Amino acid sequence: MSEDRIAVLICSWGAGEPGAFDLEPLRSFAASMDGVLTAQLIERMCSEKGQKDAVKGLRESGADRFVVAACSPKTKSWLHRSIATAAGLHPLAFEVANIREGAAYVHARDLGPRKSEVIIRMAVEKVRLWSEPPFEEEMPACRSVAVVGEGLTAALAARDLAAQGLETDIIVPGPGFASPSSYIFINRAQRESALKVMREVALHPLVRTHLHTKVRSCEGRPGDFELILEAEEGPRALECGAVVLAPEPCNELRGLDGSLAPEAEDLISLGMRRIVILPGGPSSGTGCSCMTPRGLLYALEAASMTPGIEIRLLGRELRALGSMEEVQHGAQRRGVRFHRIEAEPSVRGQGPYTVEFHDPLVGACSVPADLVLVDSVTVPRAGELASVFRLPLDEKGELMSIESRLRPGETVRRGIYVCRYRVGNMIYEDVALEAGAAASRASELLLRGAMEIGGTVAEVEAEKCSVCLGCVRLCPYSAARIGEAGKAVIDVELCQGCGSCVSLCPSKAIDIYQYGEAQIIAQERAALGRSR
Amino acid sequence: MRVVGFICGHGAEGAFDQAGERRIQYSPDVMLIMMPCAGRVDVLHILRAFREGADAAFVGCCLEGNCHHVYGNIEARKRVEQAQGILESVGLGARRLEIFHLASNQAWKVPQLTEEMLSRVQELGPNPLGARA
Amino acid sequence: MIIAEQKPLEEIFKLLQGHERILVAGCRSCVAICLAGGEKEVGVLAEALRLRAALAQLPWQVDEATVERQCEKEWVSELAPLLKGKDAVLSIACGVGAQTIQAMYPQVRVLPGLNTSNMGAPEEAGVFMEKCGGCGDCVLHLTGGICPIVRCAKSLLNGPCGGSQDGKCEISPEVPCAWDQIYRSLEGLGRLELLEEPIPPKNWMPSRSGGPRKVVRPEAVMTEEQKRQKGVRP
Amino acid sequence: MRARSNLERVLLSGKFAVTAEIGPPKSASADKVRKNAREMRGSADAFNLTDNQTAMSRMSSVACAVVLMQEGLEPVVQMTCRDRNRIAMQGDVLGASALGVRNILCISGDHQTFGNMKEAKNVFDVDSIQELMILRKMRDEGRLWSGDELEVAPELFLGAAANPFADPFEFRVARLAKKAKAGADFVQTQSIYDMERFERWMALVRARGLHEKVHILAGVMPLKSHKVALYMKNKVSGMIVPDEVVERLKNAKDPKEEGVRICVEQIEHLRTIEGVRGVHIMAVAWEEKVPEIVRRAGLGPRD
Repeated sequence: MSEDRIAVLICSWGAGEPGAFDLEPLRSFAASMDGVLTAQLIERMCSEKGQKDAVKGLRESGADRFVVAACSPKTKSWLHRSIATAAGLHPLAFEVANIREGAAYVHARDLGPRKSEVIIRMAVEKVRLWSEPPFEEEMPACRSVAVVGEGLTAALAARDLAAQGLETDIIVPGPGFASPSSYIFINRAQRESALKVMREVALHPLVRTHLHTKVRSCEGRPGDFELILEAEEGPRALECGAVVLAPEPCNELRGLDGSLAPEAEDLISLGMRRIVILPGGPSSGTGCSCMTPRGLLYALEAASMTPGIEIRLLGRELRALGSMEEVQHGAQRRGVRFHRIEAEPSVRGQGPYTVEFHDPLVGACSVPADLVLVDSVTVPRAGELASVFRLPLDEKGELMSIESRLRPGETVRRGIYVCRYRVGNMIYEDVALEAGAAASRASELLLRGAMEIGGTVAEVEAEKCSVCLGCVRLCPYSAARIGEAGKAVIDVELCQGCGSCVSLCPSKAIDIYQYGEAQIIAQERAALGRSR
Repeated sequence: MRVVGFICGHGAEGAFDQAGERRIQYSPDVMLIMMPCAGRVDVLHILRAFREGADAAFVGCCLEGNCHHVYGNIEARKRVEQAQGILESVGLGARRLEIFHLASNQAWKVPQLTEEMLSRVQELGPNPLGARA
Repeated sequence: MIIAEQKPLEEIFKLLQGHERILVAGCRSCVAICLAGGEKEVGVLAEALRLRAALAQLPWQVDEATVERQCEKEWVSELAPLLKGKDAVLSIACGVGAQTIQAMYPQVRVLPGLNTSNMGAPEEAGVFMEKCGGCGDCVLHLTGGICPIVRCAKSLLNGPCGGSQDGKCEISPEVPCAWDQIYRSLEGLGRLELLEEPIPPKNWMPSRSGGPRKVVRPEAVMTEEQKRQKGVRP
Repeated sequence: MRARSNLERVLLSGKFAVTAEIGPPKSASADKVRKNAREMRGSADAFNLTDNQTAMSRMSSVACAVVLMQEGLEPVVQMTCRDRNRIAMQGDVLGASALGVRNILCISGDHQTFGNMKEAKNVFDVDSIQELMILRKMRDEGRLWSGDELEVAPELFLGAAANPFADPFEFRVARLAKKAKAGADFVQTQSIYDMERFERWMALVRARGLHEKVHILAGVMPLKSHKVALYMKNKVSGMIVPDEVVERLKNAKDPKEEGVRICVEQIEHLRTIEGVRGVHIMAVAWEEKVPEIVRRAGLGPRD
C-alpha cells in the first residue's frame, strides 16, 4: 500500500443525458486503487452545490491531490483550481480524467464505462507523481499599457485600451503624431475619422503622450514591466503592465529603381503606357494573399485618367477585401488586367522591362512594361524595437508575432504585443483591426484578474546539464539561457510550457511540471494495462 | 487492440474534445495521453509505448504553420521520424507510428485517423509484446 | 569537441549477438552535445535494444548509465557497481571513452556503439562540421584561420588545386573549397601576401603519422615522491 | 601446377631454395645494381629488391628489378604499404608485371621515423595482409580491388614477411596463418640468430600445417662485427641476437670470417628443420659475400 493521498471526484451528470451510464461501479473501481483515499460521486460539479460538495469531500478525505473525472480540462479547469484552493490544496494539485468527451460521448454505451476506468487509472497514476511546480498567481502590479509608435496605429491601439479603462502611455519619438500618410483611406470620411482618433487620443484623460521620447530598455515581466525612457530631459522609468508595439509602417508604390511611383496623371507625358504592379515586401509571403490595395487605387486612377493605358496587377490571389472590392470592380471595368501568380515573377531589362510570370489561367506570360511598380510595406523602426524588446525579426527584417491565427498580436514575450502590417491590410479599417487585436490582447492580460507565472514550466537540473545550448537554440520563447552558474536556466516568467526542450535535451537535464517524464510513462503503462 | 495517441493541448486536443461534444464515435481502443504541445513528445515515450504493448501510436498536433507553440509540431515530426526509423530497425515497422495535424474544429478527422491506425494494425498484425499484458 | 554518430541499429544488434547482460554507457561531454551518446541517447538506444530483445526473443538485459566524462578514470570508476555480472558494455561515448572503460574493466567486453568521426563544431543546431585535424603543428596563422589540413580534401598547403570551382571542392558541390575560403579570409584581412611564399613539405611527425601522441604538462604530473606520499586512496 | 617464376619452380620441385637481398642505391645510376647482379649471378634463385629500406628514399624496387632482369637475374620486388595507397599499389603491380616481374613481397614497411625523413606523412592505407588480398584478387580474379576487370591479369608469385622474434610470440603463427589465408605463396622470415626460438615457432607452424600451405624461407644475415651484432640486438626491434653470437664475433681474430662462418652454420642447421624450404640471405651492404656463403653452405652455384 502506498502512502499517497489521492481523492477521485466523479462528476455525475444527468442520467437522462446521452452517454450517461451508471457511475457507481466506476466510483468503486476508483476507490479500489492503491493510494486512493476516497472516490466520490459529485452531482454536477460545476454547480454551486457540486463545488461545495467537492471541497467538503476533499477536506474530509485528507487528500493532498485529486482526480476530477468529468468533462474536458479545457472547459472547466478554472473551476477545479478554485475547488483545490478552497480545499486548502495547491491550485494545480489535480488531474482531469476526461471521461465525457473522452469516453462516454464517443464510445458505444457499453464501452464507455470500461474506457472511463482506463482514463481514471491514467489520471490517478499521473497525479500520483505530481510535484508542486513553481507557480504564482499575481494581480498585475501595474494596469497601464505602454504603446510605442509614432502615429495612427499607436493612436488606434491607445484608443481601444483607454476605452477599456486602462491608463495608456504613448511613446512617440518625434515632436507629435506623424501624419497618416502610409495608410489608405478609401474616402474622405475615413481620413477624417482617423484624424479624429488622433485628436481624441491626445486629449483622453487616461492617455499620456510622451513626445521626443524613445524606449531604451524593457525589463520585468508581464504585468510588471519597467521601461527606461530616453527623453530630451534625460532618462526616466515608466512602469506598465503590458506593451503594444505600434510603429508606423512605410507603404509606398515604388519603381524598381527605388523612385516613388509618378503621379497617375503624369504617366502618359512620361511615356509610360504599359505598367505592371507587383505585391512586394512582407505581403509576398504567406501573410497576405490578396491584391495590393494601393496598387488597385493607383491602377483605377491611372486607368480612369488615361484611356488606353495598359495596367496589370499581379497577386497570389485575385481577391480584394472589404471596401477594396468596389475599387477592384472599377479598375476591371476600365480595362485593368489581373493575374494570379503562384511563384515570384521575374523581371528583366532596365526599362522598358519584360515581366515573366505564370498565370494558371493563361499559362506562361511575358509582358513588356515601361514601368514596374512594387507595393511594399516596411517598418523602419523594426530593428530598433526588436533589440530594445528582445524580439525576433523575420527574414525580411520585420518584427515577428507568433504565427498562429489563435494568438493574434502575441510575440514570443508574454505581455508584449505587436501590430503587424501587410500590403493587404494598409487600408484604414484593417489597420484599426490590427491595432485593436494587439490592444485587446494587452487588456485581456491586465483585466482578466490574476496572472499566472509558472505552472506548466520546464526546469533544468543543473547537475545534469551538458551546456549543449540545444534548449537555448530551440526555445521559441527565448526562455532558455545559460545562467550565471554556467548551466542552462529556463526563465519561469518566459517559459510557456511547450516542453520541446525537455524532449530535445541530450542529457535529460530538463523536465517539465504537469507533464513530467515519469508522469507520462506512468500514464502510458496505465493506458496499456500495466501495473504500477 | 491498443493505440496510444499523444495529443497536443491545442489543435489536437480541441479536435478530440469537439468530437466528444458532437458525439462523433471512434474506437475505444484509442488511449489518449495529453501533452502541453506536440513538441513535448519524446522518442522515449513512443518506444516505451510499444514496449508496453501498444499496437500502434500516433501524435496529434496543430496544423502545419499554425502551431500554438510556434513550431512544436515541427519538433514532433522530427521525433516521430526518428522513432519510425527505430521501429523499422527493431522489426515492428515504421507504419505503426504516425503524426496527424488537426485544428480544433476538425473533429471529423478524429474517426478517420483512429480508423487509419486501427487498419494499419489489422494489416501488420498485433504487437507481439502486447500479449504479455 | 569530438563529433561522433551512432552506428546503425542493425549493426549494433549484430555487435551484441551472444551477449546477455548489457550496460549501455553514455557520456555527458562531447557526444551528448553532438546528440550521439548523452543520457537521452542512452535511454533511446536501451529502449530500442529492449524492444528488439523482446521481439526477437533475445536474452538481453539492458541497463543504462551515463557518466560525466567517459575518457577519465575517476568518472568511469562510477560504473563499477553497474558492471557486476555484465558481459558487455555498449559504449556510446567516443572511442576514447570506450577504451577507458576497457582499460579499467579488462574482464568485460566493450563494444562501440558510436563511430567517432572528428574534431568539429556545430554549424547550427544538429549540424556538425569537422574543423581541426589535430596535426600537431598548427598553420592557421598562415591560412586566414581556416584549417587546410581537414577542410581541404587533399590537405593541400599551398592553395587550391585545379578542381576548385565557384568556391566548391571538386569532390562535391556540397563541399566548400577550403582554399577558396582561405583566400577570401586573407583577402578580407589584407594578408594575401601570406600566400605568395611556397610552404615547404610539412612536418607530419607531430600528427598521426608520428605514432600515438602524448602531451605531458610537467607542472601537473605528480612526481613518484608525491604519489608515494599521497598513497592509494579509495 | 605451372610455375610463374623461377623461385616458384624451385620451390615446387622440392629443392631447397635460396634468395638473397640487394639494396637499391641512393643514386640515379643503376651501375651499382648491375655490379651486384654480376657478382651475385648464380648464387640464388631470386633476388629481393628492398623498397626504400628503413624509410630512406632509394631507387625504386621495380626499376631495379628491370635492371636485374636485363642482367638475367630473377627479382623479388618488395612493395611496402608505407609509401603508396591502394591506388598506386595496384598501378605499380600492373606495371611491374608488364615488365616481367613475377615475385612480389608484400610488407608493411619500416616506420618513417627509422629513416632520414621522419617528418614525412606515412600512407598505410592498407596493411601487408590487405595488400596480399588485393594482389591475389588481381591475379586470381583478374580484377582490381574495386571490382573493375583487368584486360590482362598480372602473373604473380606472392610473398610475405614473417618475424618469429616479435611479440606476442603466440600470435606470430596466427599472423602467418592469416598471411597464408590472404594469399601468401611464400614467406621470408626475419633474420634468425635465436635458433631455439625459431624452432619453437616452426613447431607451432607445423602443428597448424602451415608449412604445407606456404613455402617458408628462413632469413639469415651475416654479421661483419660484434658491433653490428650489438646494434641488431639493441636497436632493431623484433630482433633477438643471443649473447653467444656477440661473444663469438667479439673474440674472433677475423670477425668477418667468423660472421660468414656463423651464417653458414645457421644455414646448415636450418636445412635440417622440417618445413623450412629455403633460406633468404640478407647481406646488407655486403652483397659480395653471398656467393661465398651459398657455396660454403653447399647450396651453390644455382642453375
